[in-house]
Amino acid sequence: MTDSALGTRHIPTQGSEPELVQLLTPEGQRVEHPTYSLQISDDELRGLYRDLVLVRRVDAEATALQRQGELGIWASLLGQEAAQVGSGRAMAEDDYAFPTYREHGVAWCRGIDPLNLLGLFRGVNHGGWDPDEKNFHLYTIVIGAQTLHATGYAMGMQKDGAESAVIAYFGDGATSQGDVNEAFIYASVFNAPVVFFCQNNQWAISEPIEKQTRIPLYQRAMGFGFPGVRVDGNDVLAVLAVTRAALQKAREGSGPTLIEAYTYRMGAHTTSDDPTRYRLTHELESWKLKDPIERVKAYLVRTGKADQAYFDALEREADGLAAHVRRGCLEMPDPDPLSIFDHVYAERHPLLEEEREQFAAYLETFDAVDAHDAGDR
Amino acid sequence: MTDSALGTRHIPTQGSEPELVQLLTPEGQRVEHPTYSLQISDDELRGLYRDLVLVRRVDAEATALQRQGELGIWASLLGQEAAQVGSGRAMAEDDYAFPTYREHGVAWCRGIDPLNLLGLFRGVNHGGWDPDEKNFHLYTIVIGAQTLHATGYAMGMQKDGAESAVIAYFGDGATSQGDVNEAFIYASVFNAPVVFFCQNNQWAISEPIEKQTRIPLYQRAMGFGFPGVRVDGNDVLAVLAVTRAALQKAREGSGPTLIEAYTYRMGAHTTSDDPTRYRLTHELESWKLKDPIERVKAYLVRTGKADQAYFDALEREADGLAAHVRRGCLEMPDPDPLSIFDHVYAERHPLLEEEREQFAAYLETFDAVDAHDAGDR
Amino acid sequence: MATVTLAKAVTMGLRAAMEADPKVLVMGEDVGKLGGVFRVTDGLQKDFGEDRVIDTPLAESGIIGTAIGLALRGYRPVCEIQFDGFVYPAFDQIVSQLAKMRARALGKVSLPVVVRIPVGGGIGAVEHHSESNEAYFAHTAGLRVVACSNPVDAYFMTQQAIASDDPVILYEPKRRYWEKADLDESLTLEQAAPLHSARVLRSGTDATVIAYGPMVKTAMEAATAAAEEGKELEVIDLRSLSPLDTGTLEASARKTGRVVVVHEAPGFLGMGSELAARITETCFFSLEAPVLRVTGFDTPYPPSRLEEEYLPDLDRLLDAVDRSLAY
Amino acid sequence: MATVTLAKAVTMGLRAAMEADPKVLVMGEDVGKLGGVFRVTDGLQKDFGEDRVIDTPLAESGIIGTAIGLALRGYRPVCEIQFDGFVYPAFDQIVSQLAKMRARALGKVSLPVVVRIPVGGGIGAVEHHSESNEAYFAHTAGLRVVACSNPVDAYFMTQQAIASDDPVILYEPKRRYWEKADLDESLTLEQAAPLHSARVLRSGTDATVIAYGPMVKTAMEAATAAAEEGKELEVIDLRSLSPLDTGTLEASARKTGRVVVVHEAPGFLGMGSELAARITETCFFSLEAPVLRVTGFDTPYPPSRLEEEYLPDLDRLLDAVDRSLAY
Ligand SMILES: Cc1ncc(C[n+]2csc(CCOP(=O)(O)OP(=O)(O)O)c2C)c(N)n1
Ligand SMILES: Cc1ncc(C[n+]2csc(CCOP(=O)(O)OP(=O)(O)O)c2C)c(N)n1
Ligand SMILES: [Mg+2]
Ligand SMILES: [Mg+2]
Repeated sequence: MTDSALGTRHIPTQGSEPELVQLLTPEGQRVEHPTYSLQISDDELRGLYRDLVLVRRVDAEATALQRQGELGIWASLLGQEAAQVGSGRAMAEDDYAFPTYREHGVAWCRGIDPLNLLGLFRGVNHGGWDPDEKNFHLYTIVIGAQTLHATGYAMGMQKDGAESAVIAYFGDGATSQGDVNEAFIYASVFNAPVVFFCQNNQWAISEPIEKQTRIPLYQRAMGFGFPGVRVDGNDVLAVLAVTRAALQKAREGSGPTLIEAYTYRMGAHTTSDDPTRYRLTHELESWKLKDPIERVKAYLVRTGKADQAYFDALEREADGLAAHVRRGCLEMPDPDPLSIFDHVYAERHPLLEEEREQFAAYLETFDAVDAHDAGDR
Repeated sequence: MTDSALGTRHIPTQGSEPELVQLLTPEGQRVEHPTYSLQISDDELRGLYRDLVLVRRVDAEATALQRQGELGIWASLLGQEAAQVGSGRAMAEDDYAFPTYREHGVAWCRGIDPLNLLGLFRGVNHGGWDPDEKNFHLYTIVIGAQTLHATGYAMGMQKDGAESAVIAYFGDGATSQGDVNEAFIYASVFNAPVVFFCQNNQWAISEPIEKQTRIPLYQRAMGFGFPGVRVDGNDVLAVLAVTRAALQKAREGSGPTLIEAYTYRMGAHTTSDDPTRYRLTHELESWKLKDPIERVKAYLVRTGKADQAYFDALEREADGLAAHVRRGCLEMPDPDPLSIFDHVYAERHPLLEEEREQFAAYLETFDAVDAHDAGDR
Repeated sequence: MATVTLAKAVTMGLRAAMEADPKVLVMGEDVGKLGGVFRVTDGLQKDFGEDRVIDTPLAESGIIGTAIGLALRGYRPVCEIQFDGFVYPAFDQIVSQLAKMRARALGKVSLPVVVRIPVGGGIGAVEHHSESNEAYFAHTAGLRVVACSNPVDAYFMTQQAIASDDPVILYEPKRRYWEKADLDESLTLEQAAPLHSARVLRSGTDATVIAYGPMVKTAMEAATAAAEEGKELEVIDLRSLSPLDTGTLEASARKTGRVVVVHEAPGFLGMGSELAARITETCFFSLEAPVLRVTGFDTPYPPSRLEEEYLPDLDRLLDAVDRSLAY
Repeated sequence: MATVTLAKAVTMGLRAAMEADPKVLVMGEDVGKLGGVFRVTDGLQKDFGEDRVIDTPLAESGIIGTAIGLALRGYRPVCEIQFDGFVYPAFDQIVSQLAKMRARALGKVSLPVVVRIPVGGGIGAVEHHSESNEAYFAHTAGLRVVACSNPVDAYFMTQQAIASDDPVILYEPKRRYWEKADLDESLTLEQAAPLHSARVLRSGTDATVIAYGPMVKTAMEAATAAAEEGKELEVIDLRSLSPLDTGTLEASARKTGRVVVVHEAPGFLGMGSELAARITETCFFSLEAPVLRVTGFDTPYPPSRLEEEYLPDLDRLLDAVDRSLAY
C-alpha cells in the first residue's frame, strides 16, 4: 500500500460531507472500495457477526447490572460495536492496544474475559487484567493520556525491531487534549508504528463534535504530516480493512495513521448521564438506521451465509455469556481493606508499611469489639 | 481577502521545499506576489529599515552588556529582525501582542523602551512594563503558554465586539507543546481573532526543526481547519503584507491564521548557549546571504530611496539609542529586598505580611550591626 | 429564606455574581446545556447565553489558559474542572501563569479567575474522580485556596471568590452537594464572614478538631459522639486553606491544648502537616499533645469499594482524639 | 579515584547504568549533541547512539507519556526535565499515570522511570529556572523523591534511581553542579548507602539541622560557624524526601531535642512542614523547642538580583538555631 492510499487528504469544503470508506451499506449491500478491498471467508464474516452480537449483549448485561446497583457506573459501547470489533480483529497477536474506558468490544477481540472489565465499574479494582497477557493495556480514564503511552510503546517496538504495531483508542472529545496532539507529534517525528483510532461518536458527554473541531477530524493528521482516513464506523468490514491496512503500514515502517471511525454513541455517555438534556431524539433515530449489527445480519441472511439455526445458536451463546457475566459480577468479592497498601510500590516503603500496620491494628480493635459483642450475646 | 487567499494548503511533497511568500529578494529585488501585494511609501520603507537597524543595534548592545556581566543572560534576535519588525508594524494600535522572550523587535514596534526589556535579563524584575499601555504582553518564558493567553484575549475582544486582533508569537520548537495545539483548537472552534505567528528560526536550542515536525510547519494549521502560510521571514515587506492580511481577516471575523516566518537564528540560543556543539557553520554562512537588513539597504540604495546622509544619520541615531540602553542598564537600581512580597496578591495576605515583617526585622539587625561596626571605626 | 442543597447554593452564588457583573463568565466542559455533571451550572446558559456560559473543548490547559487571556481583557472567568483528578493537565497554566502573572507584572495586571473543583471521595466513583489535591495549590504562592462545607458558605464563598482580584481555587465537597440548609438570599456579601476566615462551629474545651470541606460534617458528628462520652470538642471549619486564619486556629489550640486535624487527602505533606507545624511553632508551650493527623492513606485513592476504609471517618477521628487526650 | 563535579558524577552514573543495562534510555530536550544545557548527558549520544539518547520534541507531557510507554515495553527511561519550572506540563502524566499505574494494575506492571530535575536557585537565572517543587511530588503517592547534594551521592543515587522498579524523581541541585569531590568508581552500588537513607554528616548535641540538595552545603557551613561559638550542631542530609528515613531523623531529634529544617522551597506546605509534623508527633516529649523552618518565602521565586535575599543562607539558618536554643 502506498502512502497516498491511506492519505486521503481532503481540503475541507463547507457543507459537503467528506467521503467515508464503506464496504457494507446500512442496508447490508456489499460495495467495493477502490483502495480498501477485503477478501473475507464466510466463516470470518460469521465470526465478526458473532463478535458484534456478543459484545452488545455483554454491554446490555453490564448496563442492567448497573441499574440493579451491582456496578457503580457503566460506559456503554452501544452503537460502536463495529468500530471496536473491526479494529480489534484487525490486530495481530503481537500488536498492542491502548484503550479508553469504553473499548469493551476491543477487549473482547483481544480475548479479555468481559468479567474482568466489570471490576473497575463495580469499584473492586482500577483494572483487573494483566495488560501483557493479551497485549491490551488497562483502561485509561484521563482523556487522551494513553495516546502518549501508546506512542512510547510503539517507539519501543521500533527499537526492538519488532514487526508489530500499536493501536491507540480515543474519542472525538479527546482530540482537543494537548496530550493527543503531542502523541501525534512524537509518532510523526519518530515515525512510530502506531495507529490512532478515533471513534468519533459525535459527542463528548454533552458536547457535540463542533465544540472540538470545525473540520472533519481525520484531517487533523494532515497537519502533522501523516495520513488520516475516515471510515464508516458502523461498518465492521470497512473498519477491518482500513485498520488492517494502517497496522500493516505501521509494521512495515511507514509510520502512523489516524483513523476516524465515524459512528454514534447510541446510549448515554455513561449510566450517570442524561442525554435528553442536550440532544434530540431524531438524531438518534436516524443513526438507528445505520445500526452496525443489522446490516451484517441483513447481508448474511440475504446471501444465505447464515441460517436461522446459526442465529439461534448465537442467541443461546449470548445468553450463556450474559449469565457468566452476571454470575461473575455478583460473585466478585470485595477487596481486602489492607490491599489499599498493596502494589503502590514495587519496593519496600516504610511509610506505607507503618500505615498498613497501624490500620491493621485499628481494624483489629473492631474485630475485638465484635468478638466481645458476640460473646455477650 | 478570501479564505483561500491565505489558505495556501500544500500537500507535503518529499524533497521539494514549499513556496514562500517573498516581496524582496535577498539581493534586494522587489518582486510581486499574486496574493500579497504591498503599496508602501518611501517614508514607510525607510521607517522599516530604521526599525531593523535600530533593533539590531539594541540587540548587539544587550549582548555586549551581557558579556560584560551587566545582564545575566540575553536572548538575541539576530537574524529575525524582519520577522519581528514586519509583523510588529502590521499591527494596529488596538491589536495586542503576546510575545515569547525574544520579541525585542516587536516590542520596539509597539513603542516599548528597549530599556524595559533589559530588567528581566538583568534580574531586577520579571518584566518591566505595563502590558496594557502598549498592548504588548509581558515576555513568557514557559514555551507556548502565551498562545492560550492570546487566544483567550482574542475571545474577549470578540465578546467586546472590538474590531481588533491578537498576535501570538512563538518559535518552531513551541509547536510541539500541547498548549500551542490547544490554542489552535480553541481559536478555531471559537473563530477567535488571533494570528499565530511562528518564527521558524530552524532551531530550538540545539534541536533542528526535524525534531518537531516532518512537514513544513505552516501546514499544521490545515489539520485544525484554518489557513497557514509560509513567508520569507527575512523579508520585512513580505512579512508585513502577510501579517497585515491575516490581522485584517481576523478583525473581520474570519478567524485565525498561522503564519510561519521562515528565518534563522543567526546567534546562539541565548548568551549561555554554545551552538558550535550542534550546528555547522556553513548553514550559518548560507543564511548570512539572506540577511534581512542588507536586502532592504540594497533596495534603498539601488532605487535611490535613501542616500548616504540618511544612513549616516541613522547610524548616529543607533549610537544614541545604544548609549541610552547602556546608560539605563548600568543605572538600573537593584530592587528593594522587601519588594519580594509586593504584588504577589492584589488583596491582603496575612502570611506574606507576617513574613515581610519578620524579614524586615531580620534585615534591621544587620543595619544595627553595620551601624555598630561603623561606630566602632 | 429557602432550603437549598450545596450544589444549588453554588448555582445561586454564580447566578448572583453573573447578574451583578456582566464581566463574569462561566466556562468548562459540559457547563452549558447539561449544566455540568453535577448540575451546578444548570440553567445558566439558558439565562445568560452561550457568550457567558461557555462549553469549552475538552482541554483543561486550554480552559485555564484562555481564562487567563479573558481575565487580561477584563473578564472574570469562573472555570469548572469537571472532577478533581482532571485539573492536572492545567497544572502548568495554574502554577506558572495564573499564580505568578501578577507578581511578574509588578502588580500591573490582576487575574480574577476562579477555578471551581468538585473535590474528594465518598461517591462511589471510578479512579480520578475522588481526589483531594488541595495541598498542591495551597503550596503554590500566588493562589488563594478555599473550601466550602455547607450551602450557606457555598453561596457566599462562590461570590467572594469571584469578587476577589486574585486567582482563587474553590473546592466544593462533592459528596456534600446534596446536603441541605436554609439560605437567606437577602443577606449581602458584606454580611458574610470574610472569605479567609475560619469558623468555630462548636465550642469545646478538651480538644480542637480542625476540618474543612467534606470532613466538617464528620467532625461535627464526632463532636456529638464525644459529647456523649463527656468530652467537649471544639470544631473548627477551616474554610480558607491558603492563607490560613491563624488567629482563630491558635486561639483554639491555646485554649484546648490538643489539636487533631482531619482531611481526606494523603497525610504526607497534606494540609495537616502545615497546620501541625504552624500550630506547634506558635503554641508550643500550650500543647499537651502533638497535633495529630487523621487523613487518607499515602496511597492512590482506592477502588470505591474500599473508600469507606480509606476515608477518615468518625471512628478514626475519635480514636485520634482519644490518643490526643491520652498524652 | 577521580575528582569530579556533581554534574560529571551524574554523567558517570548515567553512563554506568547504560553500560550495565541496554534497556536504559536517556531522553529529553537537548540531551543529544548539546549534552543538555548543563552538559550532564555530554558524550552519551555519541557513545550510545540516537536510539538510546533521544532528543525529544519540545513537549514535556510527551516526554513522560512516551517514557511510560517505553517502560511498559521493558525499557528504563531516564527523562531529563531541562529546568525545575518546566516539569508542570508533564504534571498529569507524572501524578495520574506514572505514579498510579502500578497500583491500577494491581502490581502487574512496573514503571522504572527516572525523572531528573535540576532544581533550585542561586544561579542568577530568569523566571522558572530556580524553583523548588519537591513538595508536589513528595505529596504524590506512588512516587519516590530523592535529592543529591554532592558528587558521590549523585553518582550512586543516579544508578540506584535507575535500578529502582518504581518511578523516582531525582533532584539535582543545579547551583552545586560545579562542586567537586573525589569519587572512587571502583565502589559498587551495593557498597553505597541505600537510596532512601538519610545521612548524619556531622554529629552534634545542641541542635539538629536537616537539609537536602543545595542546602546541605549551607547547613554544613552553619555548623562550622556555630562550632566557633561553641554550639555543636548535628547536620543531616535528608537525601530521600519520600519516603523519609524517619529512624535517623527521630534518633537525632531525640538526642538534641531541637530541630531546624532548611530548604529553598516556600515554607507553607514545604518539606519542612512534614518533617516538623512528623518529628513532633513521634518525639513530642523529647523536643525542647518547636521544629523551626528556614525556607524560601511564600512568594514566587524573585528576580535573580533578589535571590540572595530569598534563599535561606547561613545567617538565617544560624538565626533560627539561636531561636531554637533560646526556647
Ligand atoms: C482530562 C479529563 N478531563 C475530563 C474528563 C471527564 N470526561 C470523561 S469522558 C469525557 C468525554 C469524552 O469524550 P470523547 O473523547 O468523545 O469520548 P467518548 O466518551 O465519547 O467515548 C469527559 C469530559 C476526563 N476523564 N479526563
Ligand atoms: C515548557 C518549557 N520547556 C522547556 C523550556 C526551555 N527552553 C527555553 S527556550 C527553548 C527552545 C525554544 O525553541 P523555539 O520555540 O524554537 O524558540 P526560539 O528559542 O528558537 O526562539 C527551550 C527548550 C521552556 N522555556 N519551557
Ligand atoms: Mg465521543
Ligand atoms: Mg526556534
